[in-house]
Amino acid sequence: MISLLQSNNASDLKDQLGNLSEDVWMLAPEISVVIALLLLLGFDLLFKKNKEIGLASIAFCGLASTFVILTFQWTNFSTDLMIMGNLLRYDQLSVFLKLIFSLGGALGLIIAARNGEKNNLFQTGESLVILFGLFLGVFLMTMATNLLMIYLSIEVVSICSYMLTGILKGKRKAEAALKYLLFGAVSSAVMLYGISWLYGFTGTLDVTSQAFISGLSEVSVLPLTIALIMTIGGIIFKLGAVPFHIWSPDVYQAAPTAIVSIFSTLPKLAALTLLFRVINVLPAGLFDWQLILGVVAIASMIFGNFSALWQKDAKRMLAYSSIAHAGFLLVGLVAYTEAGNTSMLFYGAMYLVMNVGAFLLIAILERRTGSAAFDDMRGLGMKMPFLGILVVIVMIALTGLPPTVGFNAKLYVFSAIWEAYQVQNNSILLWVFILGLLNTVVALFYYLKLPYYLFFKTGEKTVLEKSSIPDHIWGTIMVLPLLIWFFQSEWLMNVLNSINFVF
Amino acid sequence: MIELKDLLAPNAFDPLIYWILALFAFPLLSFFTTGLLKDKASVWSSLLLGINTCISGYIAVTYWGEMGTSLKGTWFEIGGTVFNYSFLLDNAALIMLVIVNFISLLVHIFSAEYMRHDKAKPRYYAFLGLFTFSMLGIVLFHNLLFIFIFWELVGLSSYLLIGFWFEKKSASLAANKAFIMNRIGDLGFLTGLMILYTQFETLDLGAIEFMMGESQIEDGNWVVTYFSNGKEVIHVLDGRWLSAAGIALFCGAVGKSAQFPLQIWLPDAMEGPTPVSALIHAATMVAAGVFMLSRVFVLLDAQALEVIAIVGAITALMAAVAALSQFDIKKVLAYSTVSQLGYMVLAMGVGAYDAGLFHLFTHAFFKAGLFLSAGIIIHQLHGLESEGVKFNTQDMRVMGGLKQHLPITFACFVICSLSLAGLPGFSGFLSKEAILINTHAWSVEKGGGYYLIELMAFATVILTAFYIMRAVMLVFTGKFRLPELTGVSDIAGKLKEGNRTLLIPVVILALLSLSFAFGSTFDAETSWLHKAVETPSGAMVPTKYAAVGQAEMLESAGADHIWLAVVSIGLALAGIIAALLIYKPGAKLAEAFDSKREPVSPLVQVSFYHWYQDVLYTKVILKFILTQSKMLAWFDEKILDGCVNLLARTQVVVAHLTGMFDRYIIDGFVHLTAFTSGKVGQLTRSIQTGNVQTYILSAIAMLIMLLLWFAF
Amino acid sequence: MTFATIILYCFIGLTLLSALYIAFTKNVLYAAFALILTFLGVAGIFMLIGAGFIAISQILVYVGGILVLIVFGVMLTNRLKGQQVTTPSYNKLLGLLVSGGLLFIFYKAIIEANFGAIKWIESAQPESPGLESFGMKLMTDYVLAFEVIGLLLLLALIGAVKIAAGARKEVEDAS
Amino acid sequence: MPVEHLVILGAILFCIGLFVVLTRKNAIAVLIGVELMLNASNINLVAFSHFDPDLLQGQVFALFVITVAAAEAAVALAIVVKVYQYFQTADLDKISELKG
Repeated sequence: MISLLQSNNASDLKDQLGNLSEDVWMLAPEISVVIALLLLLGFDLLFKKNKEIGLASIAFCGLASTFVILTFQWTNFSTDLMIMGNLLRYDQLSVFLKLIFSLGGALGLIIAARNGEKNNLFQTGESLVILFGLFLGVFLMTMATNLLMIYLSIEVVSICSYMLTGILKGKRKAEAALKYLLFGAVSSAVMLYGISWLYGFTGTLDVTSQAFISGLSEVSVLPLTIALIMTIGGIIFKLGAVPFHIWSPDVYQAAPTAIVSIFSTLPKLAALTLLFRVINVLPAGLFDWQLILGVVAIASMIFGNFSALWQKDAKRMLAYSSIAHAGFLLVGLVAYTEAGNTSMLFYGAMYLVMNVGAFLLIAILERRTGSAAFDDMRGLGMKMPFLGILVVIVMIALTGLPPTVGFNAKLYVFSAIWEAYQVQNNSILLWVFILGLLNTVVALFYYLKLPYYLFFKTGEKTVLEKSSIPDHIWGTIMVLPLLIWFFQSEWLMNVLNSINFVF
Repeated sequence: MIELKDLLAPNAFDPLIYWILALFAFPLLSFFTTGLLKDKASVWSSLLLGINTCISGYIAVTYWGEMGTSLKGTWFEIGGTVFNYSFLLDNAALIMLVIVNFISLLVHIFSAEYMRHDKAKPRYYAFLGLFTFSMLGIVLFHNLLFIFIFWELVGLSSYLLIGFWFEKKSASLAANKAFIMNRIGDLGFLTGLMILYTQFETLDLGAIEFMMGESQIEDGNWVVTYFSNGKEVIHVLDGRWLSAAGIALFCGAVGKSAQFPLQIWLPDAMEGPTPVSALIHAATMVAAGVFMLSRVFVLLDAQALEVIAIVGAITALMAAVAALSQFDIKKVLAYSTVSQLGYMVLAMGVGAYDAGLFHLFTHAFFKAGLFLSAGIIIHQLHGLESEGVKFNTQDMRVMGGLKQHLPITFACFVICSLSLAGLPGFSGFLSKEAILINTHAWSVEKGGGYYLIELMAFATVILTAFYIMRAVMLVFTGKFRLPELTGVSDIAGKLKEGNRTLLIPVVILALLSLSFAFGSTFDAETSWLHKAVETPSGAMVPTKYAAVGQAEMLESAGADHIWLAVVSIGLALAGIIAALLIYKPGAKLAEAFDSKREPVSPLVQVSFYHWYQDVLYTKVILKFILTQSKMLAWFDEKILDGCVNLLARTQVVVAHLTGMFDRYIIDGFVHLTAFTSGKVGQLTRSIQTGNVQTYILSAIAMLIMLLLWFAF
Repeated sequence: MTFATIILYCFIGLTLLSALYIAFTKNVLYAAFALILTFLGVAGIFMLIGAGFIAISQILVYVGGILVLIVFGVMLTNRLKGQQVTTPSYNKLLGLLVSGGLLFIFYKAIIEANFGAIKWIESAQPESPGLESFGMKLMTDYVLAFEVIGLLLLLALIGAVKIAAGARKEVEDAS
Repeated sequence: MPVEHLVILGAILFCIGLFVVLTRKNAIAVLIGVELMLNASNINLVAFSHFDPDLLQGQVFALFVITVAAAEAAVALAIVVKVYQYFQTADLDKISELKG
């Protein structure tokens, strides 16, 4: 009863509330997102017709102000803090990720704006509102250090994703949304069950607390393994890695391209961060997570790459490729060194740029032909050489060949894992290294399929629409960095090197 | 003790970096901008290349010297590991620089006429720019990682240029073949890089050379000691890894420089435009492999060198034999190139670093000259084609007697041919002589079966002289066979000498094939070029694994110098005379030649089909690949179409079992028929993938498998 | 064994039995009604182990909300013309294998973990805290989560209405 | 009353839920299974929270789980209704156009 009395103590409560309201400033980016969300909602209710421009401007302004706030936070960053009653952790890692998320989100919206589909995202406010809910979710995912917050933020992202998949017209969209939802619900139930055991072992939900670590150290292997694997499983669902990857091809194929470009990047990176945070607090030697994640990484690379080989639809192919990329992202994590963390983050940031760029170009091509099937893209490159070359560059970047930044990214993660292997001498690292490299070769075949269809096959299909100047400009804006950063990856590397990963 | 960081530390600022950047910038500019120009593409990119040639000339003159100038800088740093870039401008690199730019310039000029009527001219020039850019990267960079990157880029641009006329099926097939063969070699290269990185923690060649000098072979182990970030590291690998590294790096050269057994792509690469063949597949790109070997020369130990020498000799002989019986003039030259590359590699293998590089330089000129002369012939013959008259412009069976029509081309072709054959007074003699002497010295030192290598080298001399003279005779002497073949008699009158744009580059190259261009007539040792490239001192190679010191070898064989020269000249003359006699107008073989379609005699067939290597590859390897892909397809079908399918299959089996169980035990025999049919229908539906519950099932099943694996 | 414990076991039994009924009935509506019993059983358990507020929320939200939704769902997606709303099942053996296997593993792990002997559980003095402190927790420590969940409910509401409302018209447009 | 009994109850409920999810064809029946699985976790959370009276973390968590479940169910049923409009069925084995 003493403790109860204490928390009822008026001055204590005042202190606590004071702390909370101070912490609110750290949440300024999230608040900015929520304000944008509410403005969108209000605007949507107030006006009946021709809402596109208003909605678009609110959305872009919201993201821009978020970006500005985050830049401010980044430049004025002083120290890592636990905020909102230890629910979240405010550190450079999260600020950096949110920065690139707001950029990625804006790029996704640009794709939506360029896509010009009939049931455009901007025509109704609802889908934009939900999209901003997803942004809020991924923002929280980057900061969550409390099991409750981890669960909640994943659920926010998931539920928004289900809705976004199914909200627009279409039979396939409805089907994909249902599958996504059922699969996701089971995954989150699995994760929740694991979390409930972790709580039972430790008596706390705060993964950074001492009680959590000491509590885990006392549990025997089998229950601990079950609880951790189930918990990690839920995160892996958002990461889209084996074994919780099966939903992604269906969803990617059906969902609107702009949405997919966001699905395939932001939640993945956020989930990776969560995984990173959870793993970093696990006491050494307690649980061989390197082996598990190594196996998951290898399996994802193999499943993703080999299945992608046989796809006939560009979006579905990119879905499988994103499974493979989830594996590559895990490679940096598995290395478990400073260099591994940095390279993982670099890979993540570059993956975001490459993938959003790829989806933009696919969206542009899709608008020309009316579908994303390879067969319909035959010979398009000859008709639109500039866009065709951009596609080639993006595909080369996704494969990981020079002179694109995709090469640097792969180089970093693989040299990180190789170095880690030499230090730690853990054989799973070697396997990840070897199989990862082999997979890169496999990737070459399917990534070059699209350029092959564009340039070396002749098609009779008439182009629905001429390519326009804005398409070229946006395409160039997305693709040029891939080439520039190959030579100048140093500056991003410097930014990343300045991030303090100590946990 | 050495600190790795110090070795990689950037050196003080040197204005040279601006020149180097300019060297890269102009071809790249050409690559990006020619696409915008339509008809002016040739002038514009030739201009850019001209500027580049001037710059390279200026750099070569300014920085010519003993030691070479190096430039280092940091590319990026990741978790304490430094990735740096570095350039090295020693004499070899400077000469290569000038050669690449100069020949590229000549080819640009030549192509202005040759490609005049091609619609895709801007694309062509853009690719040439890309190629020059990437080739310069290989030449200038002194870090294996960068060399590898540009190596791949060179491969890419070569692929693009071979497949330039991709509408032709044969061209795109040839491009693919070149690409695949090169990739196989690159796999080896990459392995080599990994071994080196493991041992040295860097791929900077300067640092590697230095540390190689400090490394030891102890009890068969390869030990390297140095400081990395202030901590002492001792890397110990089995000594065989050193050989493995050398051989792996050599694999890269095998791919790019078309050595046995990957050489089959080069003859096919002749599907590209002829000027491209002159630039890429004779003078520069294929030489990149040899140049790379010279860069990593200090890493090659005795075993690796032996492999290199043997492969080189085999390549030289095989290709020379194949060149004997070709009908296609470009094929003859292609096989000849492979053969000469074999010589260069052989030279590297026997430790004659200087001779190898020297031959690379001389070969660049006379082979480019040969290709461009052939280009003139093809181009002029192409001009004769019209609606009704179609023929293969590269086939020597339609030529003959062209001496009267194309006198200047004839002269140039003959000069370059004699240089190739290795007669005194021509540049080829100097370098080939140097290689032969070194090979002889090496064979004497090793003794036994190694004389076979020397024998192959000498046999190649006579074959070379023979096949090139055969080509000269068939193309230029006798009577013009085309009018007869096509039935159009006045066609001969239309054949004219090429115009100035075509002739100037060829004449320049022919003049540079004379030995006075290299400051010596008889002895390679006295040539200024030969003196400029010095073998890296043998002390850097760990002593036990070192190649036999080249100096000692040469001393022991010095006495043989004169008679070796006599023998090789004699052999070359013998080859030439034989060809003259056999193919002189009116001789039996020459008469029989134009009617011949396919070789009949089995021996000639071996030559014509290049030892059946292609057939072998198609039969064996392609079959293997096909099975492989079938296996992959099987893998995909059986395993990857999900655990889903697998689960579904298990389900079938299990359900059959339950079905049987139900049938025989529970349900008895009563509802037998109705039950089974219902069950089967249910089963067939449950096999369908795309069902979300099967997804969940397989995910959970995998999760359980993970659990079981980790917990028990 | 006290009276409360006996009641607790009764509730456990109720929960289990109704859950098993759900697993084996073919009728979706019956399953939905059995679900009410399960929820009630779980709510009873909550009540008896000192989580009164959660028990009430369970009844309000699950029975009052989710279940009504489910029943509506059943009604909307089946043409009810006198016949029973049944759902065939498949994968039975494999499902049984997987879930049974999982249960076995769980059982082993629970025995091995010996939850009763875990330090923090052993040293704790179980007691039932007041509703007041629960509310205080929600508005202080968990205020962020509270706000987020509020927003999530709003979004779900908007999304659900949008998705379901346009569905019929959309299909008519498409066909 | 040992805490293990409640944990075992949770485990059984979870597995029953999983069984329902895997075997029922009807999408709504599958949702019922998911609700069972969520309830299993809730039992664990509340049971452990019994020993955590000061912090109440388990109870708070359980409350949030209930709320999330409600949101999820609402979205799920909306999607099921939409799917039903298109496919005229709620049987999951017939809703499998996307595959491969």
